[in-house]
Amino acid sequence: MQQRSSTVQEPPGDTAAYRPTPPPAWQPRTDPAPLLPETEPLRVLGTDAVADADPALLRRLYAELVRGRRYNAQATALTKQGRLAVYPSTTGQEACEVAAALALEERDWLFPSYRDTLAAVARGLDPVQALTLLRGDWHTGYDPREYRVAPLCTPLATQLPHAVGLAHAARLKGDDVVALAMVGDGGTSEGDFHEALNFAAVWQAPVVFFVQNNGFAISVPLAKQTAAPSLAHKAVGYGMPGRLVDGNDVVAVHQVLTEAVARARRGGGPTLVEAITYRIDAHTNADDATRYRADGEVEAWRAHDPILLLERELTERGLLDEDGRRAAAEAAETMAAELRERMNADPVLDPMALFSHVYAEQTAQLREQAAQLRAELEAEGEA
Amino acid sequence: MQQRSSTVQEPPGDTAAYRPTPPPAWQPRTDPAPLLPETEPLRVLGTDAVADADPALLRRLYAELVRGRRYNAQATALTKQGRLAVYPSTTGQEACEVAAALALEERDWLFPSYRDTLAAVARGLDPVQALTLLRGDWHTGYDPREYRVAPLCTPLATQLPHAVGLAHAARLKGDDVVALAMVGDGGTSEGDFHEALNFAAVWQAPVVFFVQNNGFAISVPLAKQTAAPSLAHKAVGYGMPGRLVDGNDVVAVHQVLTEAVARARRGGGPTLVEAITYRIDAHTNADDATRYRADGEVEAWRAHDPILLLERELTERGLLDEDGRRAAAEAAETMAAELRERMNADPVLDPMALFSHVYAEQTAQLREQAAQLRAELEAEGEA
Amino acid sequence: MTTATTGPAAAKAAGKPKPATMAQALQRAMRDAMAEDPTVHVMGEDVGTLGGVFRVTDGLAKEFGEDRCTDTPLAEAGILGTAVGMAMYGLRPVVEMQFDAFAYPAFEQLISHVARMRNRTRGAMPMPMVIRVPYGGGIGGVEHHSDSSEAYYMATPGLHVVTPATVEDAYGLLRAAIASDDPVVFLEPKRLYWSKSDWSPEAPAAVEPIGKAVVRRHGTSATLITYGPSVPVCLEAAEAATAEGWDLEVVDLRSLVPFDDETVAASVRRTGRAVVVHESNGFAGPGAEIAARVTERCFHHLEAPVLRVAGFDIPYPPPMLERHHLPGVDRVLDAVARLQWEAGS
Amino acid sequence: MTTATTGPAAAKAAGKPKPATMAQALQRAMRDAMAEDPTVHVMGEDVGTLGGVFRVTDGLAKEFGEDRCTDTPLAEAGILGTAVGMAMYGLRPVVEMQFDAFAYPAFEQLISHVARMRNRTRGAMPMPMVIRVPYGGGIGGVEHHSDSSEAYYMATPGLHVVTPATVEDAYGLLRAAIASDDPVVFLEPKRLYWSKSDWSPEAPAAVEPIGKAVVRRHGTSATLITYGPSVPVCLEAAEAATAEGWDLEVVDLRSLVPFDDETVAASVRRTGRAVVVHESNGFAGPGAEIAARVTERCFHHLEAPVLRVAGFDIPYPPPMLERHHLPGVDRVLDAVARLQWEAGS
Ligand SMILES: Cc1ncc(C[n+]2csc(CCOP(=O)(O)OP(=O)(O)O)c2C)c(N)n1
Ligand SMILES: Cc1ncc(C[n+]2csc(CCOP(=O)(O)OP(=O)(O)O)c2C)c(N)n1
Ligand SMILES: [Mg+2]
Ligand SMILES: [Mg+2]
Repeated sequence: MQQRSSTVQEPPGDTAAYRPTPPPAWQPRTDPAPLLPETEPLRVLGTDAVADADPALLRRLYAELVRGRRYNAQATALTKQGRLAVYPSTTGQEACEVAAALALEERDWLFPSYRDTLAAVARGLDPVQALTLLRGDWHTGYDPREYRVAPLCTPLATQLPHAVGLAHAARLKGDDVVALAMVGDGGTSEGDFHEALNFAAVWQAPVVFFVQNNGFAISVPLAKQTAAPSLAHKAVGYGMPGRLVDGNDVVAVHQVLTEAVARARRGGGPTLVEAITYRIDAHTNADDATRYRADGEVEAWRAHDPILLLERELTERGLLDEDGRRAAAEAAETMAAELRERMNADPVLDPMALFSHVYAEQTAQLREQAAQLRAELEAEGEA
Repeated sequence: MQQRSSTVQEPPGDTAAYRPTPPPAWQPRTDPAPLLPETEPLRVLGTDAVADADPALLRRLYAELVRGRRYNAQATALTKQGRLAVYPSTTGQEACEVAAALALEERDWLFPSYRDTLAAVARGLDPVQALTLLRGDWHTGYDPREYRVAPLCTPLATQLPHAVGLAHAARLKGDDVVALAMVGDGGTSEGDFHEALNFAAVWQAPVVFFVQNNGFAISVPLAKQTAAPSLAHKAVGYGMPGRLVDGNDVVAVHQVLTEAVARARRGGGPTLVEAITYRIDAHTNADDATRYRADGEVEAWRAHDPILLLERELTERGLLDEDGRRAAAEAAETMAAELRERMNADPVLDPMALFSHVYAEQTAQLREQAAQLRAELEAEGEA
Repeated sequence: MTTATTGPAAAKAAGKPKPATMAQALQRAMRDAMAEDPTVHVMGEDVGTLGGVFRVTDGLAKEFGEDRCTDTPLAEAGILGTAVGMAMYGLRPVVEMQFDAFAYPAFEQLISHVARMRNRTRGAMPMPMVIRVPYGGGIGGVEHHSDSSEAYYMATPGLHVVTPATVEDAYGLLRAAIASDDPVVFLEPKRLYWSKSDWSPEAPAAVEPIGKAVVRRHGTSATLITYGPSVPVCLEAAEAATAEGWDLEVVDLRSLVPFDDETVAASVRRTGRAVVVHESNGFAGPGAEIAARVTERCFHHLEAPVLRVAGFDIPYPPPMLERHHLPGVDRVLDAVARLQWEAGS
Repeated sequence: MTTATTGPAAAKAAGKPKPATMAQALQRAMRDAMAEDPTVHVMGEDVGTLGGVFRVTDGLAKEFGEDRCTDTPLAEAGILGTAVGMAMYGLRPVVEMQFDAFAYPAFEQLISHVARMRNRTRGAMPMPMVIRVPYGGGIGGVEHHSDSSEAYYMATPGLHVVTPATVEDAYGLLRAAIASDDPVVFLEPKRLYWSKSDWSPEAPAAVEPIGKAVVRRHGTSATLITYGPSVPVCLEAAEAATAEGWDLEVVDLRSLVPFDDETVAASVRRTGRAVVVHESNGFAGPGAEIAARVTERCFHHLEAPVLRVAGFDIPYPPPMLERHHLPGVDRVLDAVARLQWEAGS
């Protein structure tokens, strides 16, 4: 009896005719083909597709790129003057930063990584506020809800599930809000990247994951980070579309992100976008890139500079002349001068603020500690 | 001057002729096409391909399946008798468990999840040792190095990076060793799954990742776990091949795993294999599956039972007769009787062992605590 | 002239107290909070259809829909990380970690974001969130199912850490935790899930804000300072101690963060002796902080050093040995006996 | 008759001591260990070509090849998890976590596997592994770059936790950690990386096994118990205290696990007063355990409660405010002043 129960029951019907059926639960959940990214990074500049672009948008993008480049230069200069503790530059990556900001509506949310102050600035954030963290002041210099820009996120990829949760919450509430979350090529290796994309796809959350593949995670080149055909190919494993775009072609990046945002907004779910770009500067001002890469590589990428590409195209198409260039450069210079000026002041921080905002209400324990510090400061003042 | 440096240098040559070049660093790293899994789970039983299979292997697989089913029944019975604290059954999944064990050479390593005691047993581990953890005895009842079976792993997906590290270490040492790591459909959602697959692909480690998609993570069905076309599709995002197989077709599973092991062994790198199967029993004996799934679903899968499929095929091909069936059942019964018998004894655990193996050498602190317990035990003894 | 709506009669009408388990009280707390506040969302592994592996969320998905009580994918960092995003948008997520040890994958989100977001944003982005963690041993659980991980949470500024020991407190503390504008790690003593008490879900006691310890038993000889699963052990020890002539006071901390120095120090100053009792490992465990701060505050009232009775400094042992690891009545009494009775009063 | 090979002359031949930084000593320790033992493998983010963001692994990839000093993908759980597998196969991984806060994603692997594998397998699978974690503040680092996370490690049985305060110890302790058959969390005080000392890499002092504290300054009035980045602060405080007539003893713990009760208790019994000093948050921080166990052991020798000087119970503050958070000389002296001098000797 025992023996019998350990084997299986026979199905009804004729033995000889029996053939295994497909596993009942299995059916492909989605057709993978449309989820796969393009085989070559999408490019608009230099193709006929540029003609379809709105000239006003092209000029706006140009102005923002020029301003962004100038912002990067100014922020880097501020590190040398000791006005910033550290600056991770996006020189060479301005097309991605600017396109990310401009692809969003005002009600949408941007989730920047620690490198993406420029995207926040292009979205309208005051550069001084955007740089608060990097200047050594309090960690977030702005009210994230006011600008719908999440705090700059340093632990890599941890901002991605935040974007998913926020987008999901907005959708549950019936709000027409999309979240765009930025991450680097290195950040895609973190578990949080995986978990965020999976949650987003399962929940069909209105999120766009935007990977700036700038070739390096500090010193580690992409080849040591992944063996994938492209990072965009990861999308299919979550059941979302992957897109691959030339990250130095601002029009292409803007187009791909705008499409992904629109898709998310109409309930189509998340998209993973990989932009191929290059970090022209070192990882930060504190890094020495000569230790791990050759100048030749940098030079090759300079020839594919995002501003250069757009400038040429616009010039050729008669959308930009010397006056236009000058106007953009001057606007950028004004921004930079103002930034330099304003960053020259020493912010005044109240040490007693250490004990505020740890909790909604200060605990007795923190009150004790605050009293200790206050006494110390008073003693210092007397001394 | 400032202004000038904020824009980019012009490339040499004729302006009009300039067209953006592809981003210098980008080239597809691998052709994604061969990495994509089959569109239907691979099946051998019921196809002409069975004819290519070694009859001895088929008989061996049959015997192991029957034994495995009996093992599951016996272990479940032991929970009712209070001899096991808990048992996560693989009834219905025996084809996967058995094929995983048999696809490996003796020198290879198996990394089981908490559910995979059967795979360990099929690999040759004493069932009593395999069940040590589940019986409430010490966590690992065997020397992992002796059997090259890693400890049963409970925190989901955390065993996967272990398998990668071990395989990588073996390869560095020049040893011809492959690691096969098992994980459930739910486990694929964990960050560790992602990180392990990525490391494996970057290092080209000789690992096979074997996902048993049994439709559920406790009560959570696959549809709430992923939106991917299949779990095997995740492979392409790491640059490794994905394979999809009917997990109840033991010949197909064995074939796919054997191929993946061979590929890893010859330096071809990791493979992700998804087997579509079904958890016939509840999550564990402590679970009540009627709360989250209909009996009809279970019944449909019973008709696609792994033993049934093989039994029919072998019978039809004249490779199995009533004697063969009986022999397999009797062997299984002998194993079960012996297991029942041996599990009926109360293991004797030395409480003082609590303080051994925390560190290589007992610290003074642990010696103090051991002395305390010893005194208590002595007092108890006196009382 | 008003009709009396309070008092025994009304309580009876509102639902006569009958035996309820801690699990039921927890369920009820979530249910009531969800009914009152549409921003409360429950999420975690198996919390929906199944109602949680301990059935603590039983019925919530059915009553409030799957969007309010959601079975998530199996990824703890993802659960907590998306909960952070939901809180950013104004929701109050109540997250379930299935077991203590399975909360570890979420530690980066917990330490680097949940605990710090309010501080980082200078109050602009609070994290009103409850992280429910079934903890502790004594249930015969295999590896990873019996950890007492409270030391990690206590060492992380920005979190509140609370744990009930009674059915009433389970309800009250969980309501208070959900109402809190700060993240609360809510530790549920697994082995008390099925503990019962006469309790009326229809007329639960008023809910105090978290942060208050309670004297569960008044005594004069020495104070047992404890919480969660060790509270019943200490009460039992206190009863047994009367045979030895000791009249022990038992303080149930309920809240580890914030810590109720006032109640604890007042008790120890009265009794002059104290033992801290918990299941968690002793070394660098919760008792270290408790002993240190009690000593700082009550030094000159102490007749003996504050002693600690805790789990040994070992990984949680297998079920067959756990009774030797867990602090029981005898070990508590042994410690009391070592409080240098000859020295003082 | 033998030729003298030791003594000043030989030391000179072997390399005359000249100023070396702690970072250099750490590098040398790994280099020497790798040269002696082919199973030692260094791995982490940017440890190869770049030599680590603090240059502590500088040159190792060049000397030993990328297989022995490996730039991993950017995933801390993956780094530690694969290191577990490597250790299972008999290697001795030396893992670098780039910064304290970036070790958090690896906590599940650390707590559930690294710390428990030996125990789980009854000694069959030891985890000889070093996890190097640059820790602490004072370097003007932005968020997540200045955490003192030692409380988490201390609360995890199965781990050793050590931290050097001098160039010599950096070498010696790291050699001992790599030689240990148990997992060692090796905490490197970031702000001492560039601290210098006359030290000869060619003839380093003999390496003791980990677990021993050292008295850095002998004194009679009170004991400062400290470790890592706070050791120089305490030494400075002790010098300053002489002006007030206090002769302070300074104990550098070096090893937090195992804890050297003998050295610490002996000192406190001698002086009768103690202050624990560390950067980590005070509440449930390392000082809690230290104060509690010192009190347990030395109660009747104590003239005053053991006091703690620690970081405030707040998330690590921004660079512009960190000096107010970090325990400095004044705060140490204030605590010493509160040791109830009127009460006793
Ligand atoms: C979890 C975590 N680990 C490590 C670091 C340290 N770190 C800061 S930036 C960086 C490299 C990031 O590379 P990538 O994601 O490609 O972004 P990029 O810097 O190129 O913009 C590392 C390792 C971190 N910030 N967070
Ligand atoms: C990190 C972690 N989280 C949660 C759990 C609790 N748990 C045990 S089994 C299980 C479901 C696993 O599902 P799956 O991976 O599909 O494997 P199966 O049980 O179907 O074999 C869960 C959630 C765990 N063991 N580890
Ligand atoms: Mg990068
Ligand atoms: Mg499953």
